[in-house]
Amino acid sequence: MAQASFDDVDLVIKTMATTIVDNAEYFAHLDSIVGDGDFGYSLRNGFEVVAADYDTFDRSSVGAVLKKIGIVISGKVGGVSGPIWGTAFLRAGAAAGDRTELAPEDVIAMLRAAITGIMARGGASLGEKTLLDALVPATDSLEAAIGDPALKGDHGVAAVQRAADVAVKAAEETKSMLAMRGRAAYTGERSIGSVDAGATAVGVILQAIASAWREKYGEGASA
Amino acid sequence: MAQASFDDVDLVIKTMATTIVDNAEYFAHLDSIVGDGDFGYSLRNGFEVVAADYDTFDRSSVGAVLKKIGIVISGKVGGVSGPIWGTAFLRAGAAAGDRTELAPEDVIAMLRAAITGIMARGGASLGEKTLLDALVPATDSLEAAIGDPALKGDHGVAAVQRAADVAVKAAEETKSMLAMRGRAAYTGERSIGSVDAGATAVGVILQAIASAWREKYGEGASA
Amino acid sequence: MRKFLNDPKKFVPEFLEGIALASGGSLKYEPKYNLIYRADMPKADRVSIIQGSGSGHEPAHTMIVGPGMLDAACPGDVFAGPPVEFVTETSKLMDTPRGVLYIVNNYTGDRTAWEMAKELCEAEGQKIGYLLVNDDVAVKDSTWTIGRRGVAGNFFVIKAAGAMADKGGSLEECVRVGEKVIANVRTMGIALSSCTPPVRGTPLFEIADGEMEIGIGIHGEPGRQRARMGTADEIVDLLLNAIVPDLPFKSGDEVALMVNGLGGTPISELYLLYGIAHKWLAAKGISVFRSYVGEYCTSLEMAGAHISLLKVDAEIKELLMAPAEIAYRVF
Amino acid sequence: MRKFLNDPKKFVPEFLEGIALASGGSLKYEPKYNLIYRADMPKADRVSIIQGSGSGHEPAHTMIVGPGMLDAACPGDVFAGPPVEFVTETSKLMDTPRGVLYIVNNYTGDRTAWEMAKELCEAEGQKIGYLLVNDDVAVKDSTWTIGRRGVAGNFFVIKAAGAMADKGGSLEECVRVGEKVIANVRTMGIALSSCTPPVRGTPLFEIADGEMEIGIGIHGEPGRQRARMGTADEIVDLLLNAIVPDLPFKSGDEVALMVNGLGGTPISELYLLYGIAHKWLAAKGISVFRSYVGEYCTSLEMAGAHISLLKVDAEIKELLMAPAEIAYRVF
Ligand SMILES: Nc1ncnc2c1ncn2[C@@H]1O[C@H](COP(=O)(O)OP(=O)(O)O)[C@@H](O)[C@H]1O
Ligand SMILES: Nc1ncnc2c1ncn2[C@@H]1O[C@H](COP(=O)(O)OP(=O)(O)O)[C@@H](O)[C@H]1O
Ligand SMILES: [Mg+2]
Ligand SMILES: [Mg+2]
Ligand SMILES: [Mg+2]
Ligand SMILES: [Mg+2]
Repeated sequence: MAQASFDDVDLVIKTMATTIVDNAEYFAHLDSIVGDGDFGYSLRNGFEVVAADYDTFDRSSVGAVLKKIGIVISGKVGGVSGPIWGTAFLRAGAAAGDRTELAPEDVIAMLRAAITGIMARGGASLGEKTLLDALVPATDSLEAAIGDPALKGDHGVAAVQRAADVAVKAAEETKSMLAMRGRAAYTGERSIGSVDAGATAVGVILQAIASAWREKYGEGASA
Repeated sequence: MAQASFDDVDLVIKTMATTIVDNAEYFAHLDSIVGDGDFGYSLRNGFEVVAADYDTFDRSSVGAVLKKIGIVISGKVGGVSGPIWGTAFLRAGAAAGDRTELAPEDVIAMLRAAITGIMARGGASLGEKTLLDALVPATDSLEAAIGDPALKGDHGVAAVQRAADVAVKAAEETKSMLAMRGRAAYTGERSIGSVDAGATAVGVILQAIASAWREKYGEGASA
Repeated sequence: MRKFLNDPKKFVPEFLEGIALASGGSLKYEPKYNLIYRADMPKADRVSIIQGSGSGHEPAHTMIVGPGMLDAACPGDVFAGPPVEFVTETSKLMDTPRGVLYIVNNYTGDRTAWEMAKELCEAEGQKIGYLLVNDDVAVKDSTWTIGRRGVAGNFFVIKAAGAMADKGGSLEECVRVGEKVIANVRTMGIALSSCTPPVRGTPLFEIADGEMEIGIGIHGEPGRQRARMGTADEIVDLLLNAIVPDLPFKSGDEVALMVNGLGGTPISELYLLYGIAHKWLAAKGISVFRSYVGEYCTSLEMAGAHISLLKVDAEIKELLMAPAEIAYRVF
Repeated sequence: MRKFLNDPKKFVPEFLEGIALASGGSLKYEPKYNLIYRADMPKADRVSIIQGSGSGHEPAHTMIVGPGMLDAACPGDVFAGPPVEFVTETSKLMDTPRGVLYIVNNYTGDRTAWEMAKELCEAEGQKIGYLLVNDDVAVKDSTWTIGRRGVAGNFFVIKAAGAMADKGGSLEECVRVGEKVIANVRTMGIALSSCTPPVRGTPLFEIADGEMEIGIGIHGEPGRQRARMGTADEIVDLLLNAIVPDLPFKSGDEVALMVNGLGGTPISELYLLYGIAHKWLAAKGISVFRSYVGEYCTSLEMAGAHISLLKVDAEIKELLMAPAEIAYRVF
């Protein structure tokens, strides 16, 4: 896989932000089944600012822009999601540092830093029915793809798609889990049978990123 | 028409009391259309005591028993209906005095006294969509029947039935009236189109009395 | 029915018993006549103030018994004024040489009961004062001679008369300040849902989602007009445009502003309405002396609100600010 | 949606503005960070007390800012704790050399925001105290490590800490009495209907008429069990049988007894529950020192109630009885 340029960073973040804004109601609905129904709306409070103001952010480095996003999210998003997503961006930004291009290994290091931050902030482990249950397997898949000779030479289009598919499948599998974190945990056994809102959101966002990536770099793409 | 004995007074009052108890929900429902839905329940609070305790009441005279009922109603029935119905019984009782039998003329005098009392207490006139709009025409009909040679010799069975029919028809006609009294009046024009609860109750009660009267004195009755 | 109830017919006695138990002994409950009364009243040197109306309007009026407010309350069933006998018993229980003040809301049922009781008690030598509250501007220019309803403004009448009684005012002085408040208070309400009397078990009427009932009564009696649901701004504008020209309230006036919840509307929404009303009045040069936001006179669990305006002068201000202590307190 | 609203997204700022306007200048509203704060605070010689949690629980916590209670509150959106930035700004605004006390309800979202803020503010040299309220016995013996929720008992914690701050207590003393209250307060709730967050526009879940949700949260999160609707007697029995053995409360104990409405239940029903609970406790030898009946911590317009019991000693009694004055008052 090739280096990702700053254009690619812009693309990923903008895709993520608009996907979150467009799916706010859907995500909130998922959170209402055994949670309190605010998840999508809370995230939107932050990402609509990211979407609107992105072009004004300091983009001197990947670290700078991700930290700025982390601050916006912490400042605008309430509930669990503000500290969780805010921390994820701050940690990923710290891992990226002053790079202006990212090697595939850098992306993996950033995702791992984000995951560690989420775990530290919220105290959750894998299997507790949170967004980690989609984010971690997707990251694992992406990492495995880096060394996969079959996926070379396509700018990571297949690798990203595979990670997104893993996330969607993993999110679906949260259905059978007992919620141990967040408000859904209060419902105990009744949380079994519905997917986790955060994990599902990760799947939806990664699919949107995979599509955008394919449009830019896939066969028949203009670029 | 013949004299009414104390047995007949007992019959009329007991019929009235059980009819009110049995129709409480229906009467309350009628009151809910443009009123506040308590009418039948309020009346029941008093008449269920009348029904239960009637045999313990002082029945040394018609006046005594009606006054007692007036006191029970005033003591137990709230809303407009307590003072209105309570006053009606007190005034009818005063008109009956220490009689123990009632001539048809006595019954008319008692009804007129009740009507005057209701008007004094509630300030309503005819045509203002209250129970007066059934009670007054029924009383008029009964009075007219007293002099009617065609209705002689059947213990008033036909006369009472005719009065009850007049009450039902008059109650039906309250539909087109604008409510000027009670809570229904607050709805203004919207009160037009539904019958008055109090007037309808008068019709239902008089029909029950007419049936009881026929059962006792009509052709084929055991007595 | 989404209600905490045992036997629906015992709804009123059971909550009255709760009021007395919650009072720590300062209030007593008399089950025979459904009375809630101050354990330390009557007093020979103080006017007693009593009220009795339908239940279902809580905290009015059974939960506003206490120092500085009512001395006793005799509720009827839900939405039915009390039987005359309850009233005469209350009057006798609170009898004092200084006199007993009846504060009556203007409904036929309430009036007939209280006027009968007044006759009966005066005949027995009681000194009685009588105030008729009729603040609801929704009932306007009507041919129905009973006149306007008493609604949320009742709270101010009781507060002022209670403070005057506490100051040692005579029955005549209590009546005078009560009449002054009545002359200067105006109210109008709007409902967003119906309500369910416990004995009945079903809603009194239906308001579809997206509709509102303008000029609602507090007994579930429908208002004067059904309309498409408006924004909070539109609703405040509609209510104040009915209330303000009625007195009229004018630029330079000082007012007490009440936003009263009808039972099912959360206090957050009442404060939202309050803010809009406050700014609306300020724009007209009318300034708020004191605010009242919460539930004062409800209609069971109805969603909706009243706005009340009371024009204040120095005397009314002092009476409103005087201390009072009632069951329906916060601390 | 049967709500008084303009733009649903402006629901929180609009009601906050109403609170400030209704306060007559004693409270201020800072729109940038959604703050409500006392105009006369902070003071150099008094601990400041602040809270911030999701909106939709009014009067908690934005309407209980005032002398003797909170000095500032920073709400998030409906059912979402405030963003960290709101918290740090509130903390800085109320900074005093005596220290700032954070009273936090035990939810992941609230905790993470307040713990992040504590780190940040301590790093800038602020003296911070921290109390975690977790009174809801419905969340019991759980494997989910976040532990019990903070619900209606929060009111008592604020009242006690606020009174201690008013007495001139140090930050440590405020923390000590707050922890004592937390150790002695237990709550459980029941819902009879769902609720509708304004931005969402539809009910969060459905409870059929004739059903009840036992152990409800205050964010519309379902409880632990759905059951057939019970009588008021059965419901009180069920709640007290969960609450009383948990501490446990024992014969001879004195308690503060709160019946808290969830927003859509009329106060008459709350008093009805109160009476039953009072007698239930009396039969077990537990006596009520002081009653609290009304809305303290709601869930928008949800029909339902919490029962809270606080075991009191001489110190807690004195703190509960101390004067306080908040937006959500009656007079
Ligand atoms: N402790 C936690 N650590 C990581 N993720 C969590 C945690 N708790 C909840 N989540 C995730 O956050 C989502 C809910 O977010 P949100 O609705 O904003 O939180 P809440 O309403 O509980 O404050 C869940 O679907 C889950 O994926
Ligand atoms: N002023 C009045 N005079 C006579 N009858 C009246 C008057 N007002 C109402 N009514 C009658 O009483 C009935 C309603 O009684 P009720 O429901 O007990 O009164 P409310 O709920 O208005 O106090 C009406 O249907 C009408 O027939
Ligand atoms: Mg949530
Ligand atoms: Mg009626
Ligand atoms: Mg009535
Ligand atoms: Mg939330």
